[in-house]
Order: sequence, then structure tokens, then C-alpha cells
Amino acid sequence: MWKTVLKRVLMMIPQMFLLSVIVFLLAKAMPGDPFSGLIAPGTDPAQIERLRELAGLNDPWWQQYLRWMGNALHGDFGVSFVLKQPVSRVMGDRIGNTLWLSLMTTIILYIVGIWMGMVAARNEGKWQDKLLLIYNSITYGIPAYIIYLFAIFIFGYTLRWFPTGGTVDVDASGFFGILLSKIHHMILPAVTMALLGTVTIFTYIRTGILDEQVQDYVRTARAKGVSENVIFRKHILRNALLPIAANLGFTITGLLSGAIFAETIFGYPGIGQLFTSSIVQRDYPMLTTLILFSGILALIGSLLSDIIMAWVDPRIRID
Amino acid sequence: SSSSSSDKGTDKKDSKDEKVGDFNVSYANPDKAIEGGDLTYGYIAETPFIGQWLSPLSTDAIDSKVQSPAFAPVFAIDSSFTIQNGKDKGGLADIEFDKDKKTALVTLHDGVKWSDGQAITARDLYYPYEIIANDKAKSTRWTDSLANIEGLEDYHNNKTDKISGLTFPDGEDGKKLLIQFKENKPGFTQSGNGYFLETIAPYHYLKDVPFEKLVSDEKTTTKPLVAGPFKPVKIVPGESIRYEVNENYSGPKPKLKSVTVKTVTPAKAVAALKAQEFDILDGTTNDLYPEVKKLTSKGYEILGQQDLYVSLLYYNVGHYDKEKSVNVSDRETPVQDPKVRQALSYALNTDQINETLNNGLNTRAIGTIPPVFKDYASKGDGFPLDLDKANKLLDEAGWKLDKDAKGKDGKTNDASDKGYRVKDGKTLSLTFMARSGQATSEPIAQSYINQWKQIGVDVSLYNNKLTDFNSWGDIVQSSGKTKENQSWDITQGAWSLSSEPSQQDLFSASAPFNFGHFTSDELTKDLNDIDSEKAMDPEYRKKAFQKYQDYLQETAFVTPLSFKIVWTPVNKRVQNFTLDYGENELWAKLAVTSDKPSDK
Amino acid sequence: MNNEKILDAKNVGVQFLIGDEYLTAIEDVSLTVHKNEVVALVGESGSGKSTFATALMGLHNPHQSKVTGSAVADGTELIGLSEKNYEKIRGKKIGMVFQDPLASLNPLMRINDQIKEAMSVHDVIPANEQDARVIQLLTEVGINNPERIAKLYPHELSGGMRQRVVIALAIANEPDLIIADEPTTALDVTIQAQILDLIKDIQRKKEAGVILITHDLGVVAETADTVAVMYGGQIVELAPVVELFNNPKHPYTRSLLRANPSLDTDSDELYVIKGKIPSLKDMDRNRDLFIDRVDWMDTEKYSKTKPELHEVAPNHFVRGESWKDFYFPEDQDNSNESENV
Amino acid sequence: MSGQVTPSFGGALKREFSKDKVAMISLILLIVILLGIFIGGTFFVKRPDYMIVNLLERYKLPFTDGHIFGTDGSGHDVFKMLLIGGRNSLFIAFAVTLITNFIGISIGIICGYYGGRIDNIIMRIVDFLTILPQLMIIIVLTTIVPNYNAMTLVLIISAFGWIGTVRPIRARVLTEANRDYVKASKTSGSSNFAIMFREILPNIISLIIAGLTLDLAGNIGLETGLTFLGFGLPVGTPSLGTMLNQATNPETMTGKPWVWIPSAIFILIIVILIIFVAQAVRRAGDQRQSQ
Amino acid sequence: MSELLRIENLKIHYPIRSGFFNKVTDHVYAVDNVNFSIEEGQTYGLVGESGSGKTTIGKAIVGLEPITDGKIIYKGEDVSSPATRKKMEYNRDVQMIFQDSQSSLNPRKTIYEIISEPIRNFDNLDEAATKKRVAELLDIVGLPQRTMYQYPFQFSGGQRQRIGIARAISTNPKLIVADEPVSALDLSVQAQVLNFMKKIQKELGISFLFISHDLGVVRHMTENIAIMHNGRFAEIGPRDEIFNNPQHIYTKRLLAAIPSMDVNKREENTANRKKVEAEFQSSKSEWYEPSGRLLPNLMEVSPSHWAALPEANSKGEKA
Ligand SMILES: Nc1ncnc2c1ncn2[C@@H]1O[C@H](COP(=O)(O)OP(=O)(O)OP(=O)(O)O)[C@@H](O)[C@H]1O
Ligand SMILES: Nc1ncnc2c1ncn2[C@@H]1O[C@H](COP(=O)(O)OP(=O)(O)OP(=O)(O)O)[C@@H](O)[C@H]1O
Ligand SMILES: [Mg+2]
Ligand SMILES: [Mg+2]
Repeated sequence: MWKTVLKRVLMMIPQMFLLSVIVFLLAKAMPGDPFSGLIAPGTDPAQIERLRELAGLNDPWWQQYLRWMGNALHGDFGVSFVLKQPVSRVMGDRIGNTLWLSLMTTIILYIVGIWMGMVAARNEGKWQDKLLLIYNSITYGIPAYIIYLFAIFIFGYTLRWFPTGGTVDVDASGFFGILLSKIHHMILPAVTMALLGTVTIFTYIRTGILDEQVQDYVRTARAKGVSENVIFRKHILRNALLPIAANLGFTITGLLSGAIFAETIFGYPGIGQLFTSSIVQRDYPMLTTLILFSGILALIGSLLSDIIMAWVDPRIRID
Repeated sequence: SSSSSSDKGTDKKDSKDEKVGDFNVSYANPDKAIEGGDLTYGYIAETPFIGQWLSPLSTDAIDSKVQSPAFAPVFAIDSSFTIQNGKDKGGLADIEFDKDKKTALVTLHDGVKWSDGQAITARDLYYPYEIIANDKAKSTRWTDSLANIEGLEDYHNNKTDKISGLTFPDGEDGKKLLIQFKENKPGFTQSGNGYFLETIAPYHYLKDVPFEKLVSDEKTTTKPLVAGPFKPVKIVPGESIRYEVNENYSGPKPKLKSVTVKTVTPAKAVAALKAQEFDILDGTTNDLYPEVKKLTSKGYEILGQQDLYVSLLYYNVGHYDKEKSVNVSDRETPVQDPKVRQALSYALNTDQINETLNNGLNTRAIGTIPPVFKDYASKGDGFPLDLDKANKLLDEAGWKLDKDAKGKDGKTNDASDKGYRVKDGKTLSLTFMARSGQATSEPIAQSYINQWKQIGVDVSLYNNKLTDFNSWGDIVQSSGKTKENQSWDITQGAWSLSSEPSQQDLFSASAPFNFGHFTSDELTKDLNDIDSEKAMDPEYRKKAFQKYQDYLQETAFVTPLSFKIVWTPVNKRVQNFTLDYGENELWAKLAVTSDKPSDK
Repeated sequence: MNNEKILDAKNVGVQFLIGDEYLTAIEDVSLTVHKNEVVALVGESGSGKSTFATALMGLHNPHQSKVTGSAVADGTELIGLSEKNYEKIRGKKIGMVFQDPLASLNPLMRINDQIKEAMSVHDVIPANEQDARVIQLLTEVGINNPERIAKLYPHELSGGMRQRVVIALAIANEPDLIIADEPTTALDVTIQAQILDLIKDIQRKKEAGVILITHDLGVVAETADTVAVMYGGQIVELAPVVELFNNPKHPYTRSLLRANPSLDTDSDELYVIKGKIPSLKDMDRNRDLFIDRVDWMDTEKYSKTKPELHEVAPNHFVRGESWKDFYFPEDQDNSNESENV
Repeated sequence: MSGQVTPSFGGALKREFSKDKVAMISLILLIVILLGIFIGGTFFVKRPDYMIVNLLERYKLPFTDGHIFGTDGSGHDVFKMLLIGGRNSLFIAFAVTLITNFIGISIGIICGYYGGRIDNIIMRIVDFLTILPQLMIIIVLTTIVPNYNAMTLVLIISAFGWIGTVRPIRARVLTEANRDYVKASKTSGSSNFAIMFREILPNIISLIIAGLTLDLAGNIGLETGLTFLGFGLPVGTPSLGTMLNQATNPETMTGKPWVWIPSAIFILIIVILIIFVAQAVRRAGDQRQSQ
Repeated sequence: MSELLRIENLKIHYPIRSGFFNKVTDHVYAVDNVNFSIEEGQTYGLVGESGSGKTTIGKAIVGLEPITDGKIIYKGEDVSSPATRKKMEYNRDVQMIFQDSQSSLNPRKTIYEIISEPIRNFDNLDEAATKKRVAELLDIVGLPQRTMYQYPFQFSGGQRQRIGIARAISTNPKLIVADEPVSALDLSVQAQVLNFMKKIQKELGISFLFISHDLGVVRHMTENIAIMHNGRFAEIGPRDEIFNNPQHIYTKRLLAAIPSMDVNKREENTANRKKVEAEFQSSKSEWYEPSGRLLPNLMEVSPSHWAALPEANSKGEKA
């Protein structure tokens, strides 16, 4: 098992390499560079040109790439052109936020999605089922950010249940104070994101349950005298959960891209928001690292999916 | 002979009652201030703040706003940005110029200290020059203006490691820094002139940090030393800062106990204000105004002030030659003709746009110098909407209306049944590189195109779309005759101006930011005159500005579009708040008159 | 054979809700199973064998079916028993073995957990003895190395082993009655033989009653004590095994025996039963259902009265009267017409 | 259950729709709306209607001066904008859905049918493409494409959109390809192409329909996200995204809801209608199979 | 009678892949070194337990399975390459009937489309002629012509199997491989289909390779029988020889396992079966290689009767 994981990790290296080249070239293909936004009478284009030269932006792309890659291999992802901070530090600040938010969203998403799928499957064809199907299709069809805005207005400002931006209150103190404040800040974006993202899990669970409950082993369990509730929990649900378990890795990486919108609107400084601003400001070091990072996350996500799958489904054992 | 900075600064009494447009500049709160109190200051921003506290390295406008409670100006200024000497004025130092020796002597006031209790020294005045000029620190703030200080350019080019023009008359730990200039400049007495720096940096605290690490060191990012009335006690990166009183501040004792500064995105700003989340909300945009105005009965007062801002239309008449660092007006284009440019200018409905899209917060610019510079500001009427005049100008220029003329899109004029204008068989077709970025960007661009069509000019958008800021920056700044920079005829620009009104940086023959590349001997002469030694006489300078202004009106080498009013909602419990540029000790003076924000 | 009745089913009927009407799937099925007796239920697909078994297990969805009649096991009336009480019967009093051993096992649970689950729901075997009991059971069903096998997952076992596990599940609580619904159809002949031997062994050892559902006449001939032949949701013939094979009465039974390409007969052409069982909707049980498929005989004759089971010889029951007149035309006139639909 | 009904897809469809009144009404409404949008958008909205800014007409309330839905911040009639924007967005949604599904289904079928090495290679490529930062690539492409319009947007988005379709199709085809009718076709001398697209394709139609409808529903709001990030359609192409995006301005969201609510409701209605119709279509598709 | 098809040293090995790199770690020897030939107009039975490689041989003969090694010679040409088969229009002559009638008929196609598929591909008939031919074929298999435009699900299992037969005989093939054509059918229907196949085989002079694990059926249908186990032949010979004079222990075991219809001798049968089983277990090592596969060489018992006897293999080793 561990050997396989290691092998998979090794396999990731060429992929990451290819990804990094693509990402780098893309960043270069975008019009302008981080310095072209510095247009103010107080700045001197000659000085900007000088800095551009110093930053090596006038070198051929592959030289820039090799330099960047070489540094990256040493854990040095460069300094953000815009934020003037080492990329690794900015990421360090932001990743934590995003990961916590994603984690919370995932948990809520799974609870709600599974619950919806169960309700729909148990009431197949009835109004509950139809309603949930419509709900899930609509949340899939309607751009989420409009709803995010509404959520902020209603729960943030009108009802004032939740803070409307940031990750933590400046006044929060003490371990629990800060923790509570962080959670308080996360609830609104997490719940909204989760409620709008249930469609995949809902569909998996619903069809999963419908498929599993007619399986022969369920009949066997009944014949053993196992009660319906136990059958549902221990047999049907567990088996119906398999595909979602396999999907967990992807869900997390999917959330990261969803975070681009949510974080921007909720004013939650995570890497999603960083991504948007880095694009707008052509902050290459930031952007390339971010994308590389999300690429790695995606790869880890798929590896994780496989491991989870192998772990929960004895029929698939990676070895 | 030495002359101290002008003392004629505007009277405080006057500025208190001053009005800009319909707004008061200051808010007079008649109630009695309470002891201490917490104040929340919001700043509207799309992005989190960066958090660079070392001002030679900081370029972020958000940073300077969210750090303002911890900031004390090196030199006090009056409402017209003229430097004011005297400890009572609120600065950390005085500056004396010696015209004959071409020097300036900066003298720190007694007892000025960093927030760690260490005295601010001459070395701390010198240190920012090193940082800005040293390549390793990668500051973007180096400009040619600084080369006017003896030896600084050599230092910048790594020829020396001492700046010969900066000396310490009473030693590094003393209070004085002597600056040796190559030339005297009329702008010396204006703050923001760029010929010398107006910042300090805590050398004793940072001396062990190498230049290349300065930008990212925690001593400049999360654990800074400050000299202002408040010091940061807790920083949530990018989001908020909590300030408490800086006991080592040398000015008047701050009235508030603490200040919290937070950023808020534009989409949420109004709602936050409705929820009384902020006492002061800065960084407002015009589109928020109608909603915020409704809050004047819900606890807020809106103050306003002229902004250091002007927006323009550029006409592309040439290119920038990078080798020679000079603009060349050599492009073959209808907009070479001043009549065409004037006609295009008179066709604009700027007043209407400002009234509607900008909610009356922008005013049509009658020149390029905004009204804050009371003495130098443009006079006259600029280019008000006058379609008849525009049509006449085009007729004179030889462009005749033709009903059947086809535009670039192969279609006839759908906005005016008179058709497009034609000369020598060619339609007057122009490309407009309009910038994206604001909610109003698109209607404004379309509105302009619409107006131009009314006078028979076929204008289409560059690449059929609005151009984002970075792409725009790339195109307008490219030098030489590249295909890209030759493919547009008209573009928009907007400047946040320095508090020194010189126009050299914007329009001189050598200015890289002269995006239209318009040059003429007359313009060069006018611009030089404004910054000549003679112009150290304010009266002379006033006339020089007027002459430049007349030339602009005649040639329309650019079309001034708008000036702007900055407006700030302030909760009615706040005392002593003002937008007066001459207030140097705002944060120390701020107080509140109740525990909770008012909602009436 | 012992005469103690383990199951006494009388007039069991099942109706399914199809569309918006209830259609009768089985009707008037009466069957007695004694201790130590193997009763085989044969008949072609759709004749209602599984429906009957499922009815005994109370596994029909109450919202979509109606079960009538009476079935008494161990003094308890099964029909109409509440779900709660049924849970105490299933797996404890009656064990069931299904056809497809892979599908019958939960793919995500280890063998021992699945067997233990069967024990835990009824507290017959104390928790601390269950592990030992699992090993004992696996040994009983002839699995070598039970300690290892117990820790495996179903997909890691061969078909024969899986079927043994399923049997182990069914007998975990030593039920009085074992219902095996086509337990060997998915298996090879060699393994089939082993499994059948196993079922017989266990049945003998535990003195349980067995209902063996199959459509393989060979299996019946080798295993059963009593045979019930089902057709169209009814038992058409019921007799001790020797009697049935040596002296079949009902036309369907006789046709079936003839259609079998057995090793012993050497005819070139097999006997063909024309047509197929009518769909539930078209089934008219007031007439002889099978005789419609015998076109050389006058069907109207047997449609007048509802066919009932008659005892034609001791313990030999046959439904209706048509058997009395039934003959195979080949035997009569040796005509060799091939039969098509 | 076998019946006497004709099993043609058309017949099954008819039956499903006549049985399911909601689906029937949805279908009629959908057709009416689509026709209305396409005819209205093409013939009744002229270029000046959405190109020319009329500042005096800004933010007119609904039902004033002949604007039933009022006007927006540029003085455009919201109803006309809805017609033309709806047409453009629906065009984009349909085009993207068709292109991505065409590519995705083709590749999915090829992978699932051939299996083995071909499958392995293509799937590794697909794996890699899934980790590519699609949003960024789309954004980069929209900034560097010289003539950016609805068609280029469709192509750019389609360039990646197909990836998600491949997997489910492939999985189904893998099982389908193992069924004996495929072997029978092979021994009947049919070419691989014929087997893939004439034999297997009709058998995965319900899966395809399910995917198509979900995609269509998702793609209607597709360009809104890009608009939000500032990379939406160019000026000359009004869309539901640009209309909806006005809601990001708090003043408009709360103070001038008529500007954006019609587009939001429009999307909502279309999505719901598509779902109701799709369910019936899918049932019809499923019905022809088996038993 | 002349030889129609000959199989020489046929080997079909499936790689077992494992690990992430899908490396081939082992092989399934599905068919291992099998020789036999099929004569014109004769029927052959292939019997063996599940997984013994019967289907694999069948599929290899019709060209559905690429072969690992060996030759399949038809009309003097090795038809193991798809190109040769295509050139010869091999499948016009060699057809297959599948076990699962449900899955072998495309549920989305009409009977006409299904039966006409080989005709369209091999015979250049126009629409009308094709229709005529399909009608003829339906007639042959005893289905009314009106069924032409119906779909597979509207038929019973037996009828469906006959449709499959109609398709297989549509191009007048010389050889039909029938892979367990009746094992999914009820006894009553099975008789129908078997009779029918026999009739066609006689009338059209087609050779049959009849694959089944039901010895009763095989005995009824075929003249020659091959007994297979784990990819190799245990015994091959005329039907009566195999049944009356089995040589191989595995054949004996198989025969003993068949439940007898003779109720009067059931104790006897069971005893016999247990005896054979015990004998099999005890002498297994003589008859099988240590790997569990049969001994590779067949020994001539009579000119048409061969069996993998231990003596043959000990001799073989010496030779
Ligand atoms: N849950 C159900 N709903 C509706 N009809 C059913 C249901 N279960 C069985 N039937 C019908 O009842 C009849 C008897 O079916 P049953 O499964 O008992 O037959 P069987 O003898 O077990 O057949 P097989 O040999 O195929 O298993 C059939 O016509 C079948 O279609
Ligand atoms: N595509 C394949 N890949 C790997 N192994 C295979 C494949 N197809 C068949 N096998 C293996 O080859 C062996 C022979 O299979 P085959 O299907 O020929 O057996 P069979 O005798 O037809 O069995 P059955 O009676 O179950 O149909 C089996 O062990 C099977 O698992
Ligand atoms: Mg059954
Ligand atoms: Mg097989």
C-alpha cells in the first residue's frame, strides 16, 4: 500500500513538471506584467524598466522558467510582485484560511447532501423527491455568487447573525476566543457554499440508495432478521456511500475552485481570493505557485480518492 | 539668504466651514466628547491590504489608509499642501531651504520618538533615501526627480555606498540632515514634490535586515515601529488592524482609547454602514453615494473634499522613442488635426454623465489642474457639450457628412441619420481603447461612442471590447511604433495627482506617461516655464499655468474629462473629523461623543 | 422421517399490486414440512416458487402485495405477523439460502461479520461465543482453514465457497426450517453435487426441515423426500419423490419429465411444451391452466370446474381432472411433427 | 412487462408527455419561451437598442414610458435586453452543451469501447487535463483572443468543458461493450465505428440525456461567472450574465431590483422547465430498454 | 467428410495486471495448448466447469478474442489475424450464438435490424431482397413475419434465442459456435430450442461447436465431446466413448456429479459420486501438474478418442 502511494507520488512529478511549464507559459501569455500596472506620476518608468530587468522579466521565457523552477525546488517560490512578500508566506497565511473553510464546507456539504439524497430516495417519486431534485438542479443552474450576495445581506446585515467579511475578529483573544471567532466567520460562507453545491452528492446518494436497496444482499440481511433501520444504516447506506467516498478527493479540489467566487464575495482572504487578485494584477510568482499548488492538490485529491476507495471497498485494493 | 517655508497657510476657522460642492469638509459635532472610546474606521477595497509598514517600500494606497492612525507626517502641510514649519503644526521636523547654497536643512523636533521609545534621529531621515535608491530593496519609488540630490544617482547606480549630497551636521544620531541639491526647484515648498523624501524609517530597528529582505521582514510587515498617535497591537493580515494609543507619540495626547481599522469590499460597504459597523468609511466610490445618502438620517454625516484627481482623453498622435526618451508626434491620423480633437471634445456629454452615472460627484474638468490647487487651478469653461460647435469644427476641417458612408463595421450610422463624415473618400473612423474596471465603464464608453456618432464620427472599440487595466498599461506604455500602440486613436486615462501641480511628468516631450505622444515647442516652453526658477514666485507660476491652460484649450492635445470629489460618511458621534488636507494631527484629535455609534 | 410438523402452510395466496390492480401470483398453496424432511418445489420460471418462499419469510413489501392464508411455524402464525415479531422469526426459526451467492453477500463486510450479524440480531448465541461459533459453522459447511476464510471478503472466495458461507449464514441460529431458493443454479455440477450433499448432511444432523426450490429435476430426484410441482401459481402435483418420478400424473409433470434431455433417454427429438405460462393478468384459475398448452386435447372440458387438488394415491395429490385423459400424441400415433409456437 | 405499445422512441415520448401533465406544460412553455426569445431577440431588438446609451432614460421603473420591465443603468429597455441577452446566453448554453457533449461522448465511447491501451492513454491525458487550471486558461484565452465574441467564448469554454463528460460515458460504455450484442455485431461484420455509434450509442441515450440536461441547465449561467470576474462577453453582446452581474452592485441589488431580477427569474424558469421536460424524456428513453 | 477448421496449439493467456503501473504480474492460462479439428457437418460438444476456457475457445474461433499463440486454420489459411478474416469474409462462414439471448440482442434495434446486420455487411442485397431474406429466416426459425418490426424485449427467452439463431444462420455459415445457448432457458423452452438447432444443423449441414456444462444437453446434441478443465483438454472423443468409457479421472468425476433422474438408485448414485470424488482427490497429483493444470499431452485411447493420461505424459517426457 505505502509503496503504491509512493509510486503514485513519484508519478506526480512529471505531471507537475508539465503542469508547471503550461502554467508558466500561460502566465507569460497574459498581456502586461506585474509592473505594467504601476502607472502613476510618482513612479518612474525608467525605474520600472530597471526593476523589470532585475526581475529577469526581459529574459527568454525558458530562462525565466528554469530560474523559477530551480528556486521552487528549493522551496523558494519567489516574492510576490504585488504583495512584496515571499509567496510562501502569503500562501501560508491564506492556505490555512481556505483549508479550514473547505473542510467546514465539505462537512456541511456531505451532511446536507447525504441527508437530501436519503430523503429523496426514501420518498422516490413523491413530492419530497421532486422538490429536492428541483432544488439541486436550480442551485446548479443559478450562478452561486448572486446567492452569496443575498446570504450576506440577509444573514450578515439584516439579521446580523454572522460577520460579513474576514476570517477572525481583531478583538478575539485566547485560544477558544479565536477559534470561536474563526468558526463564526466561516459559518456563513461555508453553509452557503455547501447548500449550493449539493447536486453531485445528492445524485450519488439518491441513485446509490435506490440501486443498493434492491440488491440481493439486502434481502439476505432481511432474511437474517436484521431490522429495517439497521439494514438501511449498515448495509444500504454504507454501500451507497462508496461512490461519494471515491469522490471526496475531487470534492475538495472542486471546492477550491468554487472558493474563488465565494472568498471574493465573502471577503474571506484565502487562496481563492488571492487567485482572482493575482490574475488581475499579473502577479506571476503568486499565480504560478497558486496554480501549481492547486494542481498538486488535485493530484493529491485523486490519490486520496483512490486510497479512500481502496480503504472502504475491499474489492479494490491498490497494492 | 534663506527663506523659510511660506507661513500663509489657510486659517483653520475657514476650513472648518469650507464647503466642496454640497459637502462640508469638516464635521462639527457640538456634543461633549467622552473619555477614551473605540472608533472603527473602514476602508473600501476589493483586495486585502498588503501590510507593508516601511513607507519607502510601500506603494499600496490601501496600506497608507489603514496605517494612517499610526502615521505622523514628517513635514506638516496646509490645505494647499505647502509645507509648514513649527512643532505646533503637527510635523516631526522642519525644513529650511537655502537658495544660494541650493540646500535644504531638515531638523527633527525635540522629543520625537519611535513607538519603542527610541528617539528619531537624522539617520532615520537618511535611511529612506538608501532604501529607495538601492536596487536590492527593489523599491518602485525611485524617480529622476531624486537625481537632483547630489550623489544620489551615483548611489543608485552602485557607484558609491555613501550619498554625498546627504550629510549629518550634528552626526548620525543628531537631529539634522542637510540635503545638497543640484538645482533649485519652484516646487520645493510643496509637499509631494518628489525632490526630497518626506518619510522616516527606524534605522536602529532595521539595520540588521539586509536590503533585499526588508520588504518581507516581519519588522516591516507585522511588527513595525511607528511614530504616529496610535500603534498597531494586533494585525489580522489583509483584513484588520487594532490600534492602541502610542505613549511615545510626541504630539497631543490621543483622545481615543483605541482604533480598529477594517477593509470592506464595495459590494458590502453600504450594508455594513447601515449596520453601524463603521464610524468612518473611506475609499467610497460614486455608485455607493445614493444609498449612503439615505443614511444621513440614520446617524451619518457625509463630508466631501476635492480629490487630487483628473481624468482625460488621450489622442494618439505618435509614439515614444525609448532610446532617445522622447515622444514623437508622427502618426498619420485624423486626430492630428486640432479641430478634430476639439470637435471630439465638444461632442462629449461629460456633464450629463457626471450628473447621472457619477451621481454628481464628479465635475467636468475644465483643465488638467484640479481645484484643490486654488491658485493654479484651471479657469475658463473647458469643453462643454456643444454639438453645433463640434459639427462646425469638423466641417471646417474638411470632413463632410455623407448619409451613405459606411463605418468600419460596414454599416451606416445608426445613431444619426446624417451619416458619417468623409474626407477624400475615407470615413472618419476612429478606434477607442476604453478601459474596463468600473460598473460605469461600459455605459460611459458607449455613451461617448454614441455622442461621437451624433457628429458623424465612426468610433469603434479597440478589439470590440473594453480593455483591462494591465493590457491597457501594456499597450499605452509600449515604446516605438508597435502595431498595438498604433492601432488606437483615443483612450482614457485618469491620474491620482501628486500634491505638486507640475505638469512635466504628464505631458512633457520626454514624459513616458504622455500617452498621446503630443509634443510641440510651445507646449515644451509652457511646461518648462511652470517649473522654472522664476516660477518660485507664485504670481509668476500662476501666469505660467494659465498660459499652459490656454494652450490646452486651443489645441485639445488631451481632453480633460472630470475632477472628482472624495466623500466620506462619518458617524455623528465622531468629533473633530475633517477632510481638510491641512489637518496634520487628525487621529490624535479624533474623539467620540458616545459609546455606541449614533443611528439618528 | 419424523412426523412433527415444522411448517403447516394452508391456502397461502399472494397478490401483487401491478399498475393499479392486485394480481394473484400464487393461490391456494398448501404445504406441510415435517422435521427432517426435504420438500422440493419445482416448476418453470414464474410459477411462483420464490413468491411462496418469500411469503413464508414475510419479505413481501406490504405496500405492494397482499398475503393471505395461513402458515404456522413453531406454533406461530406467520401470515400477518408484525414486522417486529417477524424479525425474531427470520434467521432464527427459518433460515434462507439464495440463488446467487455473490450477490447475497454484502461486498463490504467480512465473512465473519456477516455471520455474526445473523447471530447478534437474535440473542441465541452469547457475544463472546460468536467468534468460535463462526469457525465452527464454517467448518460444518466444509470450509477448510475457517480462521483465514472468516477474515476475507466475499469477492475473495470462489463461487462454491460463497454458497457455503450463505448456507452457514442460514443455519447460524439452527433454524427449524431452511428454505433454499435455487441454491445451486449458479454453480457447476461438481460443486452443485457437493452443496446438495452438504444441505442434506446438515438437514440430517440438525433434523431440520428443508424447502428446496429448483427447476432441475435431477436435483429433485437426488435430494428430495417430497416433491411439489408448481404451475401458474398453484401446486399441481404433490407426492413423495419416488412416487412422483415413477408415477407422475399431472400433464405438466409428465411433460416436464419428458422435455428433459436426460442421459438415459436417447430420443432424437425432445418433447416440447408449447407456449408459455400466461401472464398474471391473463391467468384464469377457474380453469385448468396447463391444458391450454396441450392443443391436441379438448381444453374446454377442463374449464368448467375450478381444478382442485385430489389425493389420487396415498400422499399423492394432483390438481384437476385433466391428468386422467392426458396422453402424448407420439406415444399414440408416432407422428413426428416438430413443434413450433 | 411487455405490452402492445409501439416501442419507438417517439411513441414513448408521446406517451410520457401525455401521462405527465407537468412535463407537457413545461415543454409547451419551453418551446414558447425559446421561440419568443429567438424570434424576439433576432427581429425585434435592433443593435441601437442595446448599443446606444441613453442616460436620460436610466433606471426607469417598470411600466413607465412603455418599458414593461423598466430600464437599466444605460437606459436600455430591460425587456429587450432580456430578449437579446436570453438569446445570446441560450445560444452559448446550447452551443457549449452540444460541442462539449459531442466531444466528450465520442471520446468516452472510444475509450470504453476499445479499452486497453487506447483507453489508458486517453484517460491519462484526460486525467492530466482535469488538473489543469481551467478557469485560468479560459481567462487567459479571453484576454489574448483578438476578436472576442460569443462564438469565441463558446469555443474557449468548450475546449475544456468536454472533460467532465468523458468519465461517466466511458464507464457505461465499458459495461455496454461487454454485452453480447456487441460481440454479435462484431461477428456480423460491422465496423467498429458502426458498432460504437450505431449499436452502443442508442443504448446509452438515457445517460446522455441526463448529462445533456444537467449540462444545459449549468451552462445557462455559464458566462455569468466570467462576467463576475471581469472577463465576460464584450459590449456588443448583452447576456443574462451581464444583466445578472448588475446585482453585484449593492445599490442595484437592493434599490433597482428590476434591472437584474428578470434575468435571474428567467434562468430559474428555464432551468426548471428543462428539468421537467428532461425527466419525461429520460423516462421515455429508459422505457424502451429491457423486459 | 472433410475437415473444416483446425486448431493447432491454441494458447490464450490473459495478463493479470496489478499495481499502479499496470504491470503484468501473471497470466491466466485461459486456453493452454489446445488441439482439435472440426469436420464439416459434424457437431462437437465442449464441456467443462465454469472458467475452464470454453467460451474463450469459442470466441477465438469466431475471431472475438485475439490469440496468444497457435493457429486457427480455416480453408488452409491461418485466420488468427483480423486482416485475413476481413479479407476472407470469414464471419460469413463462422458465426456464433450467445448464451444470454437478452444481452446478445441490441435492445434498441428491431428484429429486422438485428437479423439483417450480417446480411447488410456481407451480402450486397438491396432493401427488398434483404427484407425477403429476413422474412425467410424468420420463417425458418418459426417466428411470424410481423415480428420483424418488434423489439427484443417483446419476445420470450426461447423466441429471443431463436432470433439469435436466425441472425447466425443468415449468411449460410459453415460453422456455428453455440456458447451455452440454452443454459438460461427453462426446461420447456430449452427443449424447443435444442430441437430446433438440431433440425437446422441437419438441414443446412452446418457444423456446430456446442459449448455447455450440462452433460445431458451435450450428449443429446453432439456426436463428439471434448472435456475441458483449467484451459486444457482432459479428454476428447466420440460421445458414446466419453460416456461409456471415460478414461480421465476428471471426466469420471464430472459424469458422477450429474444428478440422476433415477430416483430408485439415488443412494447408489450418491455413494458412487463420493467414491469417485475420493478417488479424484487422492490421485489428483498423478493427473494434474503441480500448478493445478491438466497434464499437457493427450494419449490415444482409440483413433478418435484421446485423453490426458499420466502415461502419455511420462512417455512424452522421455521422448
Ligand atoms: N415483487 C413482485 N411484483 C410483481 N410481480 C411479482 C413480484 N415478484 C414476483 N412476481 C410475479 O409473480 C410470478 C411468480 O414469480 P416467482 O419469482 O415466484 O417465480 P419463480 O417460480 O420463483 O420463478 P424463477 O424460477 O424464475 O425464479 C411471476 O409472474 C412474477 O412476475
Ligand atoms: N478478458 C479476460 N481477461 C482476463 N481473464 C479472462 C478474460 N476472459 C476470460 N478470462 C479468464 O479465462 C478463464 C476462462 O474463461 P472462459 O470464459 O473461457 O470460461 P468458460 O469455460 O466459458 O466458463 P463459464 O462456464 O463460466 O462460461 C477464466 O479463468 C476467466 O476468468
Ligand atoms: Mg425464483
Ligand atoms: Mg462461458
